Amino acid sequence: MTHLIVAFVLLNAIILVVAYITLLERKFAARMQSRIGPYYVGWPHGWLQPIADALKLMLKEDVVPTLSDRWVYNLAPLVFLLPCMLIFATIPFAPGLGLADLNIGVLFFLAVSALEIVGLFMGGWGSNNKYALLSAMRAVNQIISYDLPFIFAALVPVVLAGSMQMSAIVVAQQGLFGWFVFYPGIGQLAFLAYVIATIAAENRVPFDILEAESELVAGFRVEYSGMKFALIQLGEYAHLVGTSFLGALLFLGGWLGPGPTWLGPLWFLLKAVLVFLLVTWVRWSFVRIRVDQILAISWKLLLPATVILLLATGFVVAAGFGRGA
Amino acid sequence: MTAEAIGFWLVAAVLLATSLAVVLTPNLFHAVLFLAAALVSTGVVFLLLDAAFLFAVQLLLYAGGVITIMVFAIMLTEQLVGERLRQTSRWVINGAILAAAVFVGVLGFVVRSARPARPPAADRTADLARALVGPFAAPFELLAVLLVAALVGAIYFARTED
Amino acid sequence: MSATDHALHVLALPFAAFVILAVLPWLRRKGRAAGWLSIIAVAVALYRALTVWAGGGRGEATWAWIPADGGPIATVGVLVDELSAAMLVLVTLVSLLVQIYSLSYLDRETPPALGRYYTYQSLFAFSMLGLVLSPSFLQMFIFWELVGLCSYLLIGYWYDRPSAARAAVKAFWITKLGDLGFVVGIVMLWASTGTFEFGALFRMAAERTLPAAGLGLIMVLIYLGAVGKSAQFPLHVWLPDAMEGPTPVSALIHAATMVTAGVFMVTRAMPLFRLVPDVLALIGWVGAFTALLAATMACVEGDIKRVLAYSTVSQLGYMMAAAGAGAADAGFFHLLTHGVFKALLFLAAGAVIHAVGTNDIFRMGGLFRALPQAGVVFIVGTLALTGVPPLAGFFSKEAVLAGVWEGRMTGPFLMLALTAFLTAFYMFRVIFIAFFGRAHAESHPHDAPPLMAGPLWVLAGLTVAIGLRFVVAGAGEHHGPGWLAPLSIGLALAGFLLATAMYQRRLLEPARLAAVFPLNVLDVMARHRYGLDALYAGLYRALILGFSRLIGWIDRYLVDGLVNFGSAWTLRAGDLLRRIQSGRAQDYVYGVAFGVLLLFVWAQWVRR
Amino acid sequence: MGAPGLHAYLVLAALVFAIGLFGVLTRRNAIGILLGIELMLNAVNINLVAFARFNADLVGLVFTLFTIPITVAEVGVGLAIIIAIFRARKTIEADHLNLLRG
Repeated sequence: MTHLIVAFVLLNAIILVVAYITLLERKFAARMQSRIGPYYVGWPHGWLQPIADALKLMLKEDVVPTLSDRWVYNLAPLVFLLPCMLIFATIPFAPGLGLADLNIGVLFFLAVSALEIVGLFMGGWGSNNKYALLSAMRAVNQIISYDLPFIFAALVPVVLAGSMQMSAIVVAQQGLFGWFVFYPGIGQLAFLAYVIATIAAENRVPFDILEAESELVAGFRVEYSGMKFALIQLGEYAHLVGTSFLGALLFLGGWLGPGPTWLGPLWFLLKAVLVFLLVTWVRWSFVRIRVDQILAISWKLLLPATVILLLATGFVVAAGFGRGA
Repeated sequence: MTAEAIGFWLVAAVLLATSLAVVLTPNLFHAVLFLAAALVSTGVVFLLLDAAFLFAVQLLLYAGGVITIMVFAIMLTEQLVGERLRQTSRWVINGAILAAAVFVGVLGFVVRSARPARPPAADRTADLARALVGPFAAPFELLAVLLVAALVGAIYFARTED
Repeated sequence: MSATDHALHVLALPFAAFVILAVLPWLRRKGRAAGWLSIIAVAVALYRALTVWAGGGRGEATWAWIPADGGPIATVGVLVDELSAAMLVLVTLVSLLVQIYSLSYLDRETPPALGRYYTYQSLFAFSMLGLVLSPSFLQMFIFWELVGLCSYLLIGYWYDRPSAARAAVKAFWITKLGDLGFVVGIVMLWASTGTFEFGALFRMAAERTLPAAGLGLIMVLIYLGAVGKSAQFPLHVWLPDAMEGPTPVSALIHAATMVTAGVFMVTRAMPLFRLVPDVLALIGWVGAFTALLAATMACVEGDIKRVLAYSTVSQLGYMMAAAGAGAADAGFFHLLTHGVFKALLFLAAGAVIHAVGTNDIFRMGGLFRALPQAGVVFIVGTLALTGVPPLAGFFSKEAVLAGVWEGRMTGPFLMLALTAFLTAFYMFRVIFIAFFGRAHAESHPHDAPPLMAGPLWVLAGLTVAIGLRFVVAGAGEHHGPGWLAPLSIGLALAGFLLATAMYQRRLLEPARLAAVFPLNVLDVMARHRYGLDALYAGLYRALILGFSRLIGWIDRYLVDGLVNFGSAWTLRAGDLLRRIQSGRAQDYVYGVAFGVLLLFVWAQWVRR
Repeated sequence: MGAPGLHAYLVLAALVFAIGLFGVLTRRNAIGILLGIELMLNAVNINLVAFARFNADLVGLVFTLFTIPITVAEVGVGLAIIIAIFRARKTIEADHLNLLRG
């Protein structure tokens, strides 16, 4: 029973975090473009904007296209959202504070997040819209291409820590400059690869071809409106947040930080927001690149590089420089 | 009824339902989606059997890989056909009889076999890893060769004529 | 080095030449180069053979061949004694001269054909040497067949001529008839004694431990091999036809060496033949009869090579008669001298044929003037053959006649005496018709080139030299009654005079003489070769072909019918079963599923 | 009813296997057949894992770990073949793919 309560609390916390992280992004982007961003809803500085957005979406009309594959169309947001939420199941926010600290935690995260593509494709297909379908095709292309570098990059800290258990990985990063991002050479490169793969896997600019507004209107969710649209948005941002948490956990030492133990979750959140802002910074600074360039970057550059990196990590660990127990 | 029993019967029901849907639904795309559901529920069965690692592998490879490839194939062929993905069945009665006969045959073995008690759960992931680089190292390497061969073969088959 | 080592060298040299020519086509196709390789090999072999002969070393060396529990079943090796040493010299000498002679005689052949010829020649030299060196019946039989094969190949050398191809096959099959007896004989001998080896057999013969039962039959069978190979009546018919081969081949194989293998074998196995006097008597009678029969046929023959072929048959009969009379050494002596002068005669005839372009003596005439060298050596050979002292043939013929007389074989002796008369007659008949008489205007033949003349003069010289040596040293131990030498010379002279009267002086018209009563019958019969060829042909057609047709019918309708029946049903069944192979993968899955079900049933119910 | 024993898993696997076999036997579409094959392979995997679990044994797990990638490779090649066939014959109806008919 405690599990269920924890899960319920966690779910709502995540939704809250996701809601406000959208606000953060909007403010951040606005500042980058010398604007103010949302300002009027709520006081001060538009603090109620995410709540208003959610309410608006919930009240909007739910449109189902006549020629859509109705079941698939309706189920798609759920199928999309489910894995995006499940990825938080294994993330420990502080020692002992998490749903399930599985011994294969990282692998679980990767496996579940791979399911996201099914829902995405269901949405693109079920809409029976050519923009949506094209977007879904591109999504499959891009996501399976960047899944592999993402996994390899994420495996570097795993190998260094000698465990797939997330808490063990955090424990392995204790000490001054113990974070894996500070691990000489390997850590920085792996973190760079992780961020790039994250940007691509989350379909953010410059890798946002699957919802390229100028080409595909709004990508696979072009036909969605109202609550279903909200679910998809929620899923997307939840996935991004989850990936940011994972990045913070793998490379930035998770809950480790100065101060008392109860500050751990705050540190963790701060680091995750840092990773998120890194991604957002890139998003608002670059322009979109072409499909073939995206695929070429993945298969010709990122994948070989991460494989070599992983191999090098293996050698380093075999040589006795690992941090594992 | 323990929680595990509930989980098992639930998952079994889902698995069987989705499996049946895979072979019965006339829409090929739906069939693939049902297959994805069946595969995920198989993964949950693995979880029930304390094989979390295999659950992850199942999801990662099947749900990610297989479904993606399937979807691709449907897309490509459908695009070429230019018609909806209706698929029909033939000799349904014959197939049902034969499949049922095979099931009964297997069942005959199952009911006559011993019923071992369930040993206590243990984390076997590390053992699995050691087995892969220990006694099963050679098959593991061969698997890599097989995957490369399959990759090259698939590229060769599906390449465009020029 | 021991004598056996030398003998092995003699054996190995032609074999090496053969192997080189056989496996190096580019060398073989060069023709003359191949010829020189073969000639050099046989020349060195001759040198070695002379070493063996002059050295007087004797010995035997054997190696186990077919191993068995109780010692080897068969051995191979070389046996060097007086007999084989003399044969070694004869074979290598004649081979060498013939091969040199052939270079010129076959100068119109294409290089590949010439290379083939010399390949066969080398193989033949090897085989013949192996035959004479054999220490056992089995090895002898193997080489016996090898020389038979070479004879076949060389008779059929111009295989694009139908007559040559037919003659080759005929020679092969008729000698095979004898060989069949031979091989059965030696196997029976082995079955009763347990050995093929001459040494062991002779020891048993000397110790009288040889099982007597069936020995007569065995020796007759072995003798049959000699009958075939040495062209004895009634298997002599292949030898005249063998003249289809090139003349040097006739000189080497069908006069000097291979055909004497039978005589050699009988001589070699004489200790065994002595145990069965009846067989010896048979050999004597058959030999003498063969001599006479062949001589009569030679008298009416117009083809110069065939005359010489009949003459060879006749002389082989002489040798066999001597062997049959117990004077095997005399027969072997005649074999050696005959080998020299008959080779001489053939080569001289070859020179004539080469110059004139025909075998027919009636289309020659007055050739002595045009071809003095050939004429002289031909006359020397004729004198030796007819037994004119002091040439080689006189002494050996004398020895044969004496041996037969001493063997108390009056009938054969009379036949041989008559043969001596006929020999002189037909040989001088050839000389008068071909070398003297009226010359044909249209031909201007040229005498033999040096490569041909050289061997001729060497052989002529040898014929004279051997004779002179015996004049000085005295010949052999066979001294017949005092009247024998005058009788022999008288018979030869009578034949010479008759030939002179008929063909030189034209005192007697041959045709009219042939019409007189007993002669006309003989003439007709001789011209038809006593019907033997026709008999064989008839037998062949009636028996062999009939049998073959029967077998053919059985094969075509019974055996093939069965097979066709089976294949037709296989096809039909395949047609039926083909439907299973629908090409649809799912149908195969049905098959697999059914198989699995069957397996279940078997495992669940049947196996328990 | 207590915790499900080995037999429950085996029967479940057998059922899935039979369903997959049914799909393989009755589907006309080549991709449909492939889906059936996937189901059958999954049933086998369930068996392997169940045996490994109830025998406290490792081999079943290792084998499952092997079969899953092999299945993926098989699907990849199979689909490539289907695409190639489609290009050549303009159909993936298994009934029409009987070029190997005897």
